[in-house]
Amino acid sequence: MPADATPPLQSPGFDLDEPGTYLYSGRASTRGFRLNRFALSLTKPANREAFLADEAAYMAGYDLSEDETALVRARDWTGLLKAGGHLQAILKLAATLGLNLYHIGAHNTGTDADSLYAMCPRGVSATPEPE
Amino acid sequence: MPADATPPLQSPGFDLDEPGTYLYSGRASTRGFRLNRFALSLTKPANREAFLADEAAYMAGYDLSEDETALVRARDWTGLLKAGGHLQAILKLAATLGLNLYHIGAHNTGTDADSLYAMCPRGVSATPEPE
Amino acid sequence: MARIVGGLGISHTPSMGLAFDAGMKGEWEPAWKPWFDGTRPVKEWLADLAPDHIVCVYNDHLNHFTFEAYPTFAIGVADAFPQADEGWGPRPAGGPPFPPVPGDTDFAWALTEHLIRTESFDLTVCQELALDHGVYSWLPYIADAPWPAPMTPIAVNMIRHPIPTAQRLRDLGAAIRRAVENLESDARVLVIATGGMSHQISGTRFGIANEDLDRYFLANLKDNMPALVDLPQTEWMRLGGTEAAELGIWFAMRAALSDRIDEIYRYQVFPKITGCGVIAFQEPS
Amino acid sequence: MARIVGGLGISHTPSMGLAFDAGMKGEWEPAWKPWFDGTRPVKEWLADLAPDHIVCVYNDHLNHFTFEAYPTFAIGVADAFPQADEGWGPRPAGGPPFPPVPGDTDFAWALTEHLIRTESFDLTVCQELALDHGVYSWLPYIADAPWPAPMTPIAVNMIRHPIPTAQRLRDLGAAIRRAVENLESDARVLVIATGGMSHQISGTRFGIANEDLDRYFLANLKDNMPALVDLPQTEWMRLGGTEAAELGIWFAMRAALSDRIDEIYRYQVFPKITGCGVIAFQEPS
Ligand SMILES: [Fe+3]
Ligand SMILES: [Fe+3]
Repeated sequence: MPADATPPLQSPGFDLDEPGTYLYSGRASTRGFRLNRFALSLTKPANREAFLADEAAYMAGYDLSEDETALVRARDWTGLLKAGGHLQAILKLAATLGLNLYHIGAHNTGTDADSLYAMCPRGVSATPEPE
Repeated sequence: MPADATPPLQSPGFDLDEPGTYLYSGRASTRGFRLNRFALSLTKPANREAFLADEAAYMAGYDLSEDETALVRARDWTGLLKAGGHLQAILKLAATLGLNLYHIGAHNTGTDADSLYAMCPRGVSATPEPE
Repeated sequence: MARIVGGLGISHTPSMGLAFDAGMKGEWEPAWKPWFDGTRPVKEWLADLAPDHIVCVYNDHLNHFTFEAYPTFAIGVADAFPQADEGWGPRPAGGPPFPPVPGDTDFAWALTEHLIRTESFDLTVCQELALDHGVYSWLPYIADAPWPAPMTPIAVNMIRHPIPTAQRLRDLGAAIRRAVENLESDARVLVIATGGMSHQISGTRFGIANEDLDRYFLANLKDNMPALVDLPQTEWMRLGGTEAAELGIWFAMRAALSDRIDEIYRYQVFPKITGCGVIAFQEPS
Repeated sequence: MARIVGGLGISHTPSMGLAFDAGMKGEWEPAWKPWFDGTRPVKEWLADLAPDHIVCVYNDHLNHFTFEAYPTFAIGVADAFPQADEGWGPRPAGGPPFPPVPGDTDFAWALTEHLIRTESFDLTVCQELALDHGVYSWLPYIADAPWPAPMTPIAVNMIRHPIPTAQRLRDLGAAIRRAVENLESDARVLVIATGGMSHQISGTRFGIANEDLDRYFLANLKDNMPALVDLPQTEWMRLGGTEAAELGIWFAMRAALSDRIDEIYRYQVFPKITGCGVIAFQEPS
């Protein structure tokens, strides 16, 4: 479980702060540009096959940093998001590996995919205050 | 000289009608979508080489109609514009063949490129009427 | 004069589509069967309404567009809009895949012309556009293939901030209404808007599910939209999860309708990680 | 607070760039040498002005964007903007090619944020953008590589109708001014707009050259822009050739400036098939 994750059984808070929320900003997409370009290349079946056949060789064609390559190899889903990977891009990497949203979310929340799946929907209640 | 071209020595008119002007509309770009996609592929050096090596084989990869292929083979610049080719796209085809704007313009105006070059600028004068 | 005959707001999410495909094989997930049942009346209503054209405001999820060039608003002008490959191949798995959604380039160019020239919307015009679960997840719930009417899709950036403001989305809807009324045809047009209701799919708030927020949204959309538009987008995200910002897309549908509409149907459920809802409005004939 | 210190309007055309490359080898075409001489004062002025950043409104000519997705307005947010290959390879032929124009992503994101959220411009955001002769043809006339300041390019559709209206381009300029004044930095910003003056490069009107129209435009830009904006775009095209519509881009530059500007310099010439002109304005310090 990542050191900075809150315990998963706690109800989600009403805030937009990390690690609860990674808001995807322009600066994040500048930081993660190459990483996302790599991940989004995996929407093509031939690229998925090539990646699965030889991850290192495939990634070499996408100008990734050593840190980025290491995050992919480690399946460090939380680290990939922090590095500027967009959830929707990183999800293509997960899909290529036969994984899904819950595997990424489980890593974010410090649990495993089956537990997270069982836990959802994580009901909360609040509506806007009338002014 | 195309049958519908006005004599090139006549001064350009102040109108937007064919054959003086081919206004590039949305409908034209729907009509010419495949043709333009083919022509714009030639901004890549490797594609230019492949086209020059074997025009027919290269065009076969771009889903062109027989008429479109024939227009390319005939270097029918005016016909290519009428078929929905955008001047800026067709210009890439000309560039690949070592030709330029004047060759397209000469075909449009019914003259040859050297004559057209010598004729330009084709001075006219008119300013907006004060209301 | 063409006219808008109704509006539909509906949620989307990848699992909605996968659940449909499983359901068609007789394997409904219990969490999803209520959504199927709940959308039956919409399918009937749509068949009765029989619009000539659909304008669909949706959002792409990095499935067609990429960060090389991500549009705030893009309009599709093509004969057909196939499924995007989201990393799992086309649906239903095992095939045959759904046929492409048909387009109507004459309709779409006329709409584009009006939106850019008269309404000052700075559209990116796409002559090739693959649609992701933003459209294909709910589509088979409300219609059978081959799809019943040509569509003009308008894609909205909800992927990265800055996203368009709620007011801009509302203005887009009002502009779509004027654009349709400006058409020379006598087409009867349905406006669809789609965006997930409350949900968040990353961070430790993963799976946040605020059904009361979704209920509040649906209850106020018809007669109290200004209050919904005035709520800062960060409030929607704070209360309902970051992806609840997609609800702003529904303002474009509501604003394309008059104040004389009837609410025909409303339903909501929370199968798993995305609030699912649908609301159907109809103009008086 | 950042501020706009000046504005530059300047023509572009492919042959302008090729003529420069030949000229640098001592082979000036007689038709182009006057343009080189005429732009010397601009180069000096720019060196003295020494802006920290350039916002450049230009138009692409199907060299970066294609009809798959053609934006009405696109903004470049990247560290560098290389030359587009227009079919002849990079310039100068025989190399070494010009270095890429540098960008500043912090500046560009701040501008993007303001233009989308506060000003309702529906920008397509490009994290990869190659610039064609719309920028690289005039750039070496007014500065030496390595280029003196980072640039944020904003591309305008002038390739296919519907193009944005003259009023929308004017509004873009006014919005750019407010966006710059909203920045937290104290950057001194130059706004450049570029578009060919009168020209038409297809049809039997190929080569139409209306120098009087170009003169009229330059004479009225500073103090009489509303009259220029009010003239229908089809009138500019009728009188000056279809590509004269690109002059509308210059409105974005003028509208980004105050009414207290001084006109520093003006020059025009008609080398061959595109009216070439330049006008420089400076804000009081
Ligand atoms: Fe969504
Ligand atoms: Fe131009």
